[in-house]
Amino acid sequence: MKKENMIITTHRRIARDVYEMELEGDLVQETAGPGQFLHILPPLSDSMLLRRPISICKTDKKNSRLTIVYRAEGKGTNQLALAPVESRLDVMGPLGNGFPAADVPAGEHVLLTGGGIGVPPLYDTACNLREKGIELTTVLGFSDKGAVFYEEPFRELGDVYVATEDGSYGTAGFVTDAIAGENLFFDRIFACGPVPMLKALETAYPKARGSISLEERMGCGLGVCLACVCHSREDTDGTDYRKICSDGPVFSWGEVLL
Amino acid sequence: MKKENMIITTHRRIARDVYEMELEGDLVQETAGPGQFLHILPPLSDSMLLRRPISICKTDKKNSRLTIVYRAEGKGTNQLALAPVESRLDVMGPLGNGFPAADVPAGEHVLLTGGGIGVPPLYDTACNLREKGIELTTVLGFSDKGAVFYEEPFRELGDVYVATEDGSYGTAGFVTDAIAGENLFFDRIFACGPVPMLKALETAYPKARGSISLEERMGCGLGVCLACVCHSREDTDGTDYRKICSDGPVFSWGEVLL
Amino acid sequence: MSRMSVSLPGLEMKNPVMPASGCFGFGEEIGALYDLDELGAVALKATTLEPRYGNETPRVAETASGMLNAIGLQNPGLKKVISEKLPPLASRDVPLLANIAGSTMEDYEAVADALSSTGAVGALELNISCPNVKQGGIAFGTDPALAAELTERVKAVSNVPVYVKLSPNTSDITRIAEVVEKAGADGLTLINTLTGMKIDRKTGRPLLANQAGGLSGPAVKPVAIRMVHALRQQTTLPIIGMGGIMEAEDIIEFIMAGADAVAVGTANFTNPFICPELIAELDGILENEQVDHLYDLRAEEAGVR
Amino acid sequence: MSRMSVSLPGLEMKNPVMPASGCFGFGEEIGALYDLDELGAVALKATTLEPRYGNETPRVAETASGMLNAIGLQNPGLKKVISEKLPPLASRDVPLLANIAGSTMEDYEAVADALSSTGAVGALELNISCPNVKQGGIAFGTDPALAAELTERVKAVSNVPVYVKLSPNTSDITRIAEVVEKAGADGLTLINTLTGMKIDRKTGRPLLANQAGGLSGPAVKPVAIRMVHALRQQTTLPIIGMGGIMEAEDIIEFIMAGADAVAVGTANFTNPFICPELIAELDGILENEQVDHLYDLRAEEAGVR
Ligand SMILES: Cc1cc2nc3c(=O)[nH]c(=O)nc-3n(C[C@H](O)[C@H](O)[C@H](O)COP(=O)(O)OP(=O)(O)OC[C@H]3O[C@@H](n4cnc5c(N)ncnc54)[C@H](O)[C@@H]3O)c2cc1C
Ligand SMILES: Cc1cc2nc3c(=O)[nH]c(=O)nc-3n(C[C@H](O)[C@H](O)[C@H](O)COP(=O)(O)OP(=O)(O)OC[C@H]3O[C@@H](n4cnc5c(N)ncnc54)[C@H](O)[C@@H]3O)c2cc1C
Ligand SMILES: Cc1cc2nc3c(=O)[nH]c(=O)nc-3n(C[C@H](O)[C@H](O)[C@H](O)COP(=O)(O)O)c2cc1C
Ligand SMILES: Cc1cc2nc3c(=O)[nH]c(=O)nc-3n(C[C@H](O)[C@H](O)[C@H](O)COP(=O)(O)O)c2cc1C
Ligand code: FES
Ligand code: FES
Repeated sequence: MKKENMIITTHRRIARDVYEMELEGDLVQETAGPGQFLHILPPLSDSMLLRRPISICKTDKKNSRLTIVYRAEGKGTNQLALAPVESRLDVMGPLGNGFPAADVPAGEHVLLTGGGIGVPPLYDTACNLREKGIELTTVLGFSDKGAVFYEEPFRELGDVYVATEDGSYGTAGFVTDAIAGENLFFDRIFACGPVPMLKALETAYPKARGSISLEERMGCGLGVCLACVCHSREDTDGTDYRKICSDGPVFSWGEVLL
Repeated sequence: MKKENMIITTHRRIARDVYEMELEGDLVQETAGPGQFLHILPPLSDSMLLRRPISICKTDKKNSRLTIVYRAEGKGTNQLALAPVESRLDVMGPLGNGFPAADVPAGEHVLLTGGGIGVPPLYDTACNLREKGIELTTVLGFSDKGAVFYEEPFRELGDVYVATEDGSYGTAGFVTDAIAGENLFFDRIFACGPVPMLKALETAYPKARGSISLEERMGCGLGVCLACVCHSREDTDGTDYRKICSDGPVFSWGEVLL
Repeated sequence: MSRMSVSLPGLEMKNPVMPASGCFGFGEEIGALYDLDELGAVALKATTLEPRYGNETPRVAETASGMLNAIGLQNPGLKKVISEKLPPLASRDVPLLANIAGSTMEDYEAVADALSSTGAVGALELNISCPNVKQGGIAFGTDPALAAELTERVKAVSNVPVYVKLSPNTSDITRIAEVVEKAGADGLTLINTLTGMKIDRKTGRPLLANQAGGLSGPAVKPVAIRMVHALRQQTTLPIIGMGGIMEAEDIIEFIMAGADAVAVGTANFTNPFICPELIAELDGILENEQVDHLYDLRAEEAGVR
Repeated sequence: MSRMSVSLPGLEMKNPVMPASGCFGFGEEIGALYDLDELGAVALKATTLEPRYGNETPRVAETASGMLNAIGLQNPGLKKVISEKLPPLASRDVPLLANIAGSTMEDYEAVADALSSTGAVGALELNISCPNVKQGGIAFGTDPALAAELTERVKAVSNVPVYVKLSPNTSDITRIAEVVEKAGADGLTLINTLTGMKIDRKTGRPLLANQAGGLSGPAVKPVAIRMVHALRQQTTLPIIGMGGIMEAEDIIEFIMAGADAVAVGTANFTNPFICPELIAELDGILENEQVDHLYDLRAEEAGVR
């Protein structure tokens, strides 16, 4: 883990309120697999104390660069959207434990399921799996056509299905509708997105092998403050928990209570 | 009074921690004589709520421009020092009542006395007086040589004497030492600087005609909040006061309690 | 009734926004910048029986997302307020909330009686929460028995509704609210400032001449929101919420927490045009989100009224 | 004695800076980032008799120059703290201030007795000011009689000095300080968090699962400074000051106000390396200004000790 002022090398809007930013810095060398995240201090502000957790979407160790994709939603990410190329960003990372892409045995077929702003970490995961020669299918869910991003990059790595809630693009409905409708086959599933999506997946495929990535409001991002805990599923007396920032954000299928 | 986002047209350091900034905007048309001030919101910050009062140092109505000179001292002025040329500054003004330069009868000789960061409003005053053909002498006081600024511009308008507290430049001592030492003659005196300087002047020349400009921490700058009051000298029951922002910042010699 | 209008005892407001007491004087200066009739109401600077100079300067200091003030209730006194300050305001189409303060209960009674009889003010705001005066003020606001007695006595002499302005400098604001409600208060306004201090690095001593001052601005908004929320669970009295409002979204937060109207203080110093700007911005949000009335923004159980 | 070292009951500190309770866990995670021996001391996360999960999430929210938290005293419980958390810290060269909490006085006694007997902790910090738990916590901190009794009982069982951590959610912190001093407290730490709330614009309801939370960060610094200053006028007990420290100049402000040492909380989240950075920055300032000892920065009359 490093804390450094990374340089913004590219920054552009790729969908409604969604931005892609490339950052350069030493911490890229410390990444340990897809699904880890950065903890970013909103720039151009001196009244925001909390960092924003943003997943690493793509890693390019050779050039010490990585890419993030984020939605300008609240105060902090809207500030982020204003940061000019070549300016510096106060970044901590890499943090957390990502998808166990390294553990996928050859010959398995992996289903990647991403919802909205949960899509980015799956892209790095997809790249990682393809490098190992693992087959994959991707299902992406968005609210509507204007929110869709990264369909093309994923398509270069395998089949892609898109679902939109309002039916303005791809399958009408949720990712689960697309998976069932297309009768998709998989040995393992990696998912990231809103809790209702993750819940629907764990309910639909209770015996699946795989992992989910969770979000929670964070303080430290390091496991110090206990802002980001969740209950483990086998918790008996109410005190067993996981810290999303440092035990996660990726957990085994069924490991935690959603 | 206007509140507008003025454009920074030039910005440079002119002495240790002292900066000169030229601003362009419509409010320049509303200036009504030298010694008024602007109320400037520190840029590049979202945690500072209070504006900073800064005197107008030079007015150029033809080009809708004015100049300010300020010392980067605390948080807000240090932020100001970072503002790049061509960026915009949230400015309210012109505010307050300046030096009664218009009331100086022809033939009088005016002594301008400025201490440290109290010098800037006297420059506009000097220009104004010279335009009317009034003779003037300027005495400027600074802590030391490195703090001296605007000696040359004043010299173009009349005699200039400089005093430094540590004697590293000009007369050693305070402006009062320079005035006494040089045996300066004047019909009227306009002064701006730290309260001890103003007090020393009013004590040394109790019968002088003239005006002083005062500083105080301000809230509104408009006469609303009563942050910036001072006692009037003829106050009998402790309730008579002046608001520095809207009754001042310039007051007649002896009008207020220092 | 428009989507912005709100109706409170003594205050029929076109919109929920009023400048807060002490941050607008008597409307003279800012009244020269825009038409005061655009405002929902105007809360006036505290009036005391006798003229007051207040504390020595410095009286304000900046803090992170906030400011400290120790004005000390400077005002021209009851007589001048009635003869000089109220008449220009009385002719306008905007209700007035007259803030009253004093060192003794008798002071409060005299000011309340006189101001409420002018016909110019819609309601009184009983300031029992000023942290910047030695006598009276905040003592009345932290001792439940005193707060109740004062409210009762002022209610007895007042010809208009009486709002009590509560202090956040207490371990239990619900207790004070409860007793002033029982004593007859027609509404609550909160919060006044939190007591704070800044040290002058150059001298090592408190920067404000009064040493301590009242903290206001966005820094205190969470404290204000929590108190408004807590009181909304306990009472149906109208609540005028304030503390750190800088944007229309802040107003919405107060309304959601349970306020019926809001007051804007410190923000007037950052931007003297803020009140009409907030009113327009808020109306734009309601328009955009197709909300019939401001109060419909509230979650169901939150809206007691 | 160096210009930075300070000596407090049970805490011989190389410098005046310690991370604040709850903002550093038990030092495991940040201890991996730098050498904890650089710190003046370490205040540990609150320990309760039984393990606690704390409140549901969301547990934190951002506010202007501040944050709200409602962790709810999550901790592994006394047994595990002694068996797992203390040993790695005990071997280090940095004094520990163990924060203790409970729902009943008996809880506090049991935790105080056990922790103070380990030989690992230099002093106890009696947390009577946590706003995020239903029982105990803050009730002990706002009722003078309870605060005094609890202090007395904990003092009776403790083998190390006892600091009492005070709540700012009170109309009169001097009263609580007075009674806990009489009850035998060896020092005071303040401030804990101010109760606050944020509303979730999307739902219209409180954003934190616990509804209210504790406000910390620079927003509350003026409140903290004023309380430290007020208590310094009243007592010679050592004071550990905290609330909003982000820069070395903030530490100086607390020392000038009368604190003998300081704690840094929220800033550890903004920058986990902050404590050693502040220590170096502060030492640089003393060097620059040729100050023999930190306390010499104080105005003469301010330094009681
Ligand atoms: C492990 C992890 C990875 C993430 N990866 C991405 C990503 O790749 N792209 C992306 O767009 N978003 C991602 N998010 C969500 C992102 O962190 C939030 O959208 C963002 O913090 C919102 O900040 P804001 O300034 O827009 O909102 P504000 O409302 O201003 O934020 C206020 C506070 O709430 C927190 N917060 C608000 N919403 C969320 C949320 N949904 N999750 C966590 N904290 C929140 C903020 O971090 C901040 O502390 C991720 C979240 C987590 C936990
Ligand atoms: C009418 C008037 C005209 C002025 N003209 C000039 C000028 O032309 N050039 C110049 O360099 N300075 C001038 N000053 C002083 C200038 O306002 C302060 O130096 C400046 O506000 C300090 O702000 P800061 O951000 O550096 O300090 P901070 O310590 O960050 O300021 C905190 C708060 O204190 C106020 N404050 C601090 N010092 C002063 C002070 N000396 N006077 C008034 N408020 C203060 C600030 O406005 C702010 O509200 C003038 C002051 C007044 C009242
Ligand atoms: C400079 C100043 C003067 C104030 N004077 C008064 C006053 O006279 N009476 C009063 O009840 N409140 C007074 N207040 C408190 C405000 O009315 C308001 O309760 C508080 O500032 C919180 O709102 P804000 O954060 O929007 O400023 C004053 C506040 C400030 C900043
Ligand atoms: C996330 C978080 C957890 C905290 N947990 C505790 C705690 O367990 N015990 C305690 O006494 N104080 C706790 N506090 C309060 C801090 O120790 C400190 O008193 C307060 O945050 C003010 O300091 P700051 O502004 O530097 O954060 C906690 C604060 C935060 C932000
Ligand atoms: S964010 Fe602090 S423990 Fe996870
Ligand atoms: S600064 Fe508000 S009255 Fe002068």
